[in-house]
Amino acid sequence: MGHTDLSLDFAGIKMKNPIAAASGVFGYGEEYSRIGDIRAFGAVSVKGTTLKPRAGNPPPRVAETPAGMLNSIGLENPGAKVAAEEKIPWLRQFGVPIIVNISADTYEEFSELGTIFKDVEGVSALEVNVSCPNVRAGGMAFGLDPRSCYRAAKAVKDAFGGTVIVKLSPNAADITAVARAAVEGGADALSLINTLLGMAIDIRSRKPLLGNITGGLSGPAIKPVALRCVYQVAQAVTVPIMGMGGIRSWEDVVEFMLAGASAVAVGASLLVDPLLPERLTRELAGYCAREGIGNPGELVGAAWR
Amino acid sequence: MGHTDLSLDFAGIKMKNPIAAASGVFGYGEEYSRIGDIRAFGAVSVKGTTLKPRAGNPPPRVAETPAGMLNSIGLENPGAKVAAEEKIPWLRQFGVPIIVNISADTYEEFSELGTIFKDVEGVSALEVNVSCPNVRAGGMAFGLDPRSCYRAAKAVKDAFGGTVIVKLSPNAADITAVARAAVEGGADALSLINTLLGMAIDIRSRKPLLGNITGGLSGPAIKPVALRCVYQVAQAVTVPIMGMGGIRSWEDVVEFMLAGASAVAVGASLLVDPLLPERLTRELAGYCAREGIGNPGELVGAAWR
Amino acid sequence: MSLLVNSNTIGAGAEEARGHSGGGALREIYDVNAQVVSVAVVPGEVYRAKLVAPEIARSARPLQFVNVEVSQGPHPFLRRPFSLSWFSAAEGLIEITWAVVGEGSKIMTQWETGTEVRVLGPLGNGFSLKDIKGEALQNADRPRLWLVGGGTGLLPMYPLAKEAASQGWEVALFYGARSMAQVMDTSRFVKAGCRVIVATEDGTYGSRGRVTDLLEPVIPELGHEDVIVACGPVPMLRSVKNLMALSAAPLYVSLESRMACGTGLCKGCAVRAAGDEEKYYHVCSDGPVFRADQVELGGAP
Amino acid sequence: MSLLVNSNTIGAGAEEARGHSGGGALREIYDVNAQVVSVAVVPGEVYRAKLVAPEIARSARPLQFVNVEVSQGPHPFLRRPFSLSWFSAAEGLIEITWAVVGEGSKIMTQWETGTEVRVLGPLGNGFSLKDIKGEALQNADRPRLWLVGGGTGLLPMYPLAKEAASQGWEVALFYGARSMAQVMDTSRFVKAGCRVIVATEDGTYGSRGRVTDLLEPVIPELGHEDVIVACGPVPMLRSVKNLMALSAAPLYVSLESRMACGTGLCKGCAVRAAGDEEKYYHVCSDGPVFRADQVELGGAP
Ligand SMILES: Cc1cc2nc3c(=O)[nH]c(=O)nc-3n(C[C@H](O)[C@H](O)[C@H](O)COP(=O)(O)OP(=O)(O)OC[C@H]3O[C@@H](n4cnc5c(N)ncnc54)[C@H](O)[C@@H]3O)c2cc1C
Ligand SMILES: Cc1cc2nc3c(=O)[nH]c(=O)nc-3n(C[C@H](O)[C@H](O)[C@H](O)COP(=O)(O)OP(=O)(O)OC[C@H]3O[C@@H](n4cnc5c(N)ncnc54)[C@H](O)[C@@H]3O)c2cc1C
Ligand SMILES: Cc1cc2nc3c(=O)[nH]c(=O)nc-3n(C[C@H](O)[C@H](O)[C@H](O)COP(=O)(O)O)c2cc1C
Ligand SMILES: Cc1cc2nc3c(=O)[nH]c(=O)nc-3n(C[C@H](O)[C@H](O)[C@H](O)COP(=O)(O)O)c2cc1C
Ligand code: FES
Ligand code: FES
Repeated sequence: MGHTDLSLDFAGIKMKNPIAAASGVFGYGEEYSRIGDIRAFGAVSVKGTTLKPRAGNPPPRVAETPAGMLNSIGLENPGAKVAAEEKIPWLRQFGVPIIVNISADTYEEFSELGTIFKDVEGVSALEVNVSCPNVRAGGMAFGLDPRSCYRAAKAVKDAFGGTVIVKLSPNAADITAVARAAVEGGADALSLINTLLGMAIDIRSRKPLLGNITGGLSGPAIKPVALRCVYQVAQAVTVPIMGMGGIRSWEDVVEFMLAGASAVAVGASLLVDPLLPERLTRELAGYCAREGIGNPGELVGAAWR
Repeated sequence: MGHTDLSLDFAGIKMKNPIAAASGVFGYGEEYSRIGDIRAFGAVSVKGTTLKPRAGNPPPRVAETPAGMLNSIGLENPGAKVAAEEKIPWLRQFGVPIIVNISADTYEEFSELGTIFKDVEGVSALEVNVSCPNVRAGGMAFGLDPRSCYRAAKAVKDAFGGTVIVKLSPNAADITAVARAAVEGGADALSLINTLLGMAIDIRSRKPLLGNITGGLSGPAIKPVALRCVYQVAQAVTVPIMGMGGIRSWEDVVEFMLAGASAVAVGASLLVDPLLPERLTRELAGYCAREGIGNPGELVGAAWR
Repeated sequence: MSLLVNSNTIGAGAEEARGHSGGGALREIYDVNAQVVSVAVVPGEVYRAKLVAPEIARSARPLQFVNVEVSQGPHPFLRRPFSLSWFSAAEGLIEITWAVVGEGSKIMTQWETGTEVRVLGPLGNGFSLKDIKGEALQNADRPRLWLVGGGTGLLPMYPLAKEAASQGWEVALFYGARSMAQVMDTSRFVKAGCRVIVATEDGTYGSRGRVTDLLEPVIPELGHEDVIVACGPVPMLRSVKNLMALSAAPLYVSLESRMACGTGLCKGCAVRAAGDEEKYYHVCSDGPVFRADQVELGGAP
Repeated sequence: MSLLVNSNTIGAGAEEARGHSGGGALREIYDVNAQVVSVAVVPGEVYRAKLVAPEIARSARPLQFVNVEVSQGPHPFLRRPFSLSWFSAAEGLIEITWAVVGEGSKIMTQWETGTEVRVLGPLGNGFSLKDIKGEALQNADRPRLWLVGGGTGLLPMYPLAKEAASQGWEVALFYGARSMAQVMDTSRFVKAGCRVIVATEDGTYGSRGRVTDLLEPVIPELGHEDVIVACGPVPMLRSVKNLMALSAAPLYVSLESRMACGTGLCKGCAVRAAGDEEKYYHVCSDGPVFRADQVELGGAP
């Protein structure tokens, strides 16, 4: 029942604990700082950032679904320049590793984003979003096809140089092929899963409920799909994995680790329960202590090892 | 508030109402006959039938997930011969259109199955399952790739001659491409969606919960994905669509119709609520009457038309 | 014109208003495990509950809201936003009042004294008289507050009415409902010293017609000493905005939208900025109260 | 040996037993909106509820079960299977008794008198003395029934014990639990005329040890006039099966498995047939009661 150490080195990112904020539910931290302690996270992935500012999709942008939610935010963000010059410097003060989630329509843009964030102090890694279902051009397309994913990963890695995480889409027919391509392209780690493409219809208006028609499904409903993806990908690559998709309890965290994730991220559940990371960290430590686990790393991949 | 007529002609299948039993939750009807009235269904799709009998996958075969369930039955069925000679003749007595769901590992097998059921009295249609995530060889693979799907559809159509429905997988990266290929191959209608590939892990044993490791996710959790698939496919093809995935209320039925389904099927929810079809039919009629809808066909595709 | 609401310029967007000066919080949001102390069905076919939430009650402002957990399981997944229909810092209590419209609001009808629910708040900019010390108003002898409420839009305006009346403002409430059954109790407004005029669409209570019919005759009277705050369905807000187009008095609207977080994290609660296709405000963090001329009231939420 | 249970040959699989003779139902299953008439916590840390379900009570047999709806929303999605711990055709009542182990069984603790729940049943083959009129037993002077129960496995055996005792069988119950806190009330077995012997693993109640320790000494006595029925965790069933390997007395086991429908529709509740890698039975429709030599008790469910 010895002391449990929750810390880990995730592809060079020093995380105090394995619980990260998923991209898109944490902004750049300003709003969160009014609710909870940013220092509770092992790392934070900021909102999907594009070269130019984006206003986002027309409303409504969110809808509740059975045990989950749809979102079609459409990458509303202030653009890479503001992120690099204002947002990241502010967020740095908390001393929590910052992962900048980036999104682009072309390989050239990915490369430019890599260059922009190369010299920004406090950026621990770039997370290449090849899986956003909510933007028309590009976005998810990169994540469905191994070749495109390879090129996107390579474009960012070549320009950025530092730790690159590629974020995979569950909408790919064979996620392991895309995962391998990402690693060949230079990914130092993988994060998965992004949302599943879904929609909701309003029977009163007889029209799609979301302004953007389709949106990304997340929350507990998708956990079985996410676990399966992590389980498959973890066996297909040797780089570490950040697992996500429906996590809302310490049991979920343990399941993702058993499937092969070294770290996990909370997405939609953070919107519902903003103090979740503190609770998860405490409860994970409690579980490890009860089970005599010195570091949760011992659990990683145990379901197939 | 005139009289509502729920009947429809679904690719030549005369359905009294648009509510079918999805394949795999109705067996060949014997068990159901002890619980409810088979005549309540507009049509029934029998258990996925293969050339040779199949014992199915090792247990556990089912697991509950947030707002849904996983199954890895593994196509347990008595084989085409017993189905054709014993099961279908028995089921015929109820006068409900019978759709025989077939599964195979090769195009030749698909063709053979088409030939076997060609001369079986009372078979209204074959449903080509190119999307089963629970069998190792073949199964889902046909449904992920347009070319394979085309060939599977063609093999069955050529051999069978009658109404062929191709059942699509949501695990395809681009379901509309697969849908178009199925229609080119000869599909007279499409049914969608089959289950999403998922898994569950037992944190006590630290191993996958299902005997088969992965399983198919169904139930309310997947409804947003299913609606999106129907909405996309309905706009890509002109053949009628049988929509399914998480349906458990009349509102769900209406949503699927608005998305573009002419008929719907109840899967997992039938396991939980075996008398559901009677209720859905009654409530759908009530809704139509309230809204002054003469036949629910008026709703089909209204979300995008 | 610089009528400030809270520390944010109303509708000015998060970026301008927040700055990046070292993480100092502009306001605090608490996630409280609140105990229900009373719950009742009140006139207008709505439920009303008081909850123990001292942290929220202490810092709440009129027209703020809370995000309420309706289930501890995975479904229903999202919290539900409800306005504070009353709060008391002294008693450490907040009150919400809700119509039963779907799954979440129905689950909430099972609350009883002692039930514990997680409540996140206070949320939104809110609207307090402290914020609108514009020059015009400072010079006014007796400033007037006109409240325009439709349906449940009446609810969040009571704390504002009380504040204004107690500070010597003349306060009038124009309130519209569909029919008598939906008319909510306005006696607390009356007790606070507020003039209350009610219309129902079918004339079963008050005068027959819409709330805009009540408002129309007084519009010519409105000037710089007046402030109008409207809360209700978007079509009503649109009508009020159109009616007021030529008036000198500032019009504020309190909006609703589909929300996930309620705290600015997700950017889900977008509302289009007036006259700018490429700009959105967020109802939960930039609002719910906006200057009417800053937001597009075209589409329903 | 042809000991029939219900109209199915025990464990013979659906195909052989059902035939295809014109849709005549072998038994009927009812989906009942059942009202709770009483609910209580009883010894052994379990809940017990009686429900009004005349259709089910009328046709129920010992060791059958019901599938209980635990939520009307989409989550928890599946019904939960629980054995009938008692039923009365005359009173139109059924009883289930459950341990709180997860989400569903916890929700059920909120039931109160008057709560309505959907209950599907009776399910499974069950096990009645009528079915085991084997020759050996017919010739026996005084046939004996030995019940072996572990944990909650005690529960479904009471209706069988009562039936047997009332028909002049000698009935003994060997019952094992972890510790005193988990020991369930056995007084109803005693009242029915049953000999009850209890063991706990830690010796806090009855003798110290496992239920198989109680069984072992009597095995040499067992012969053709004896029937053994065991119900409990799989490791216990396996031990009992091993112990009984050389005995002439037939052993029946009642199994549990993860279920979805409980009615044979889904084929989800598979259990491997003994000695045949390629054959499965279904606990909900071929079972839950099987001849021990027909099923593989290798892996835990
Ligand atoms: C800032 C704000 C303040 C509000 N204050 C009040 C109040 O004081 N009293 C009151 O009765 N209602 C109020 N509402 C509306 C209230 O939030 C909805 O009626 C409630 O969320 C419906 O939940 P449900 O589960 O019953 O309905 P469902 O239809 O089952 O909900 C499904 C989803 O849609 C969302 N939703 C449904 N209707 C609305 C709506 N009108 N606005 C926003 N989201 C909606 C729900 O939050 C949920 O995510 C307010 C809304 C907002 C945004
Ligand atoms: C034929 C049969 C008869 C039973 N009779 C009784 C009884 O009389 N008293 C009693 O206390 N228990 C009985 N059980 C076990 C009971 O069904 C489970 O304890 C219950 O389903 C747990 O549900 P939960 O939501 O609390 O647990 P959770 O773990 O939250 O359930 C999650 C899922 O797993 C399933 N599950 C979990 N544990 C079991 C289990 N041990 N067996 C089968 N499925 C399980 C649930 O049904 C559900 O689908 C019986 C099981 C079967 C198959
Ligand atoms: C409101 C919202 C916004 C999101 N925005 C982004 C984003 O900008 N970039 C990205 O890579 N993923 C984004 N995601 C996906 C999440 O980071 C996460 O991958 C996904 O939601 C699955 O996890 P969950 O089920 O815990 O939410 C967003 C998710 C939500 C709910
Ligand atoms: C227990 C179970 C068994 C199934 N077996 C089959 C099958 O044999 N063939 C097939 O095409 N689909 C099968 N399916 C998929 C369903 O027919 C349906 O496409 C899917 O479950 C989605 O619908 P639902 O969410 O209503 O269950 C099965 C589903 C379940 C739950
Ligand atoms: S609801 Fe999440 S930003 Fe407003
Ligand atoms: S649980 Fe469905 S067949 Fe047994």
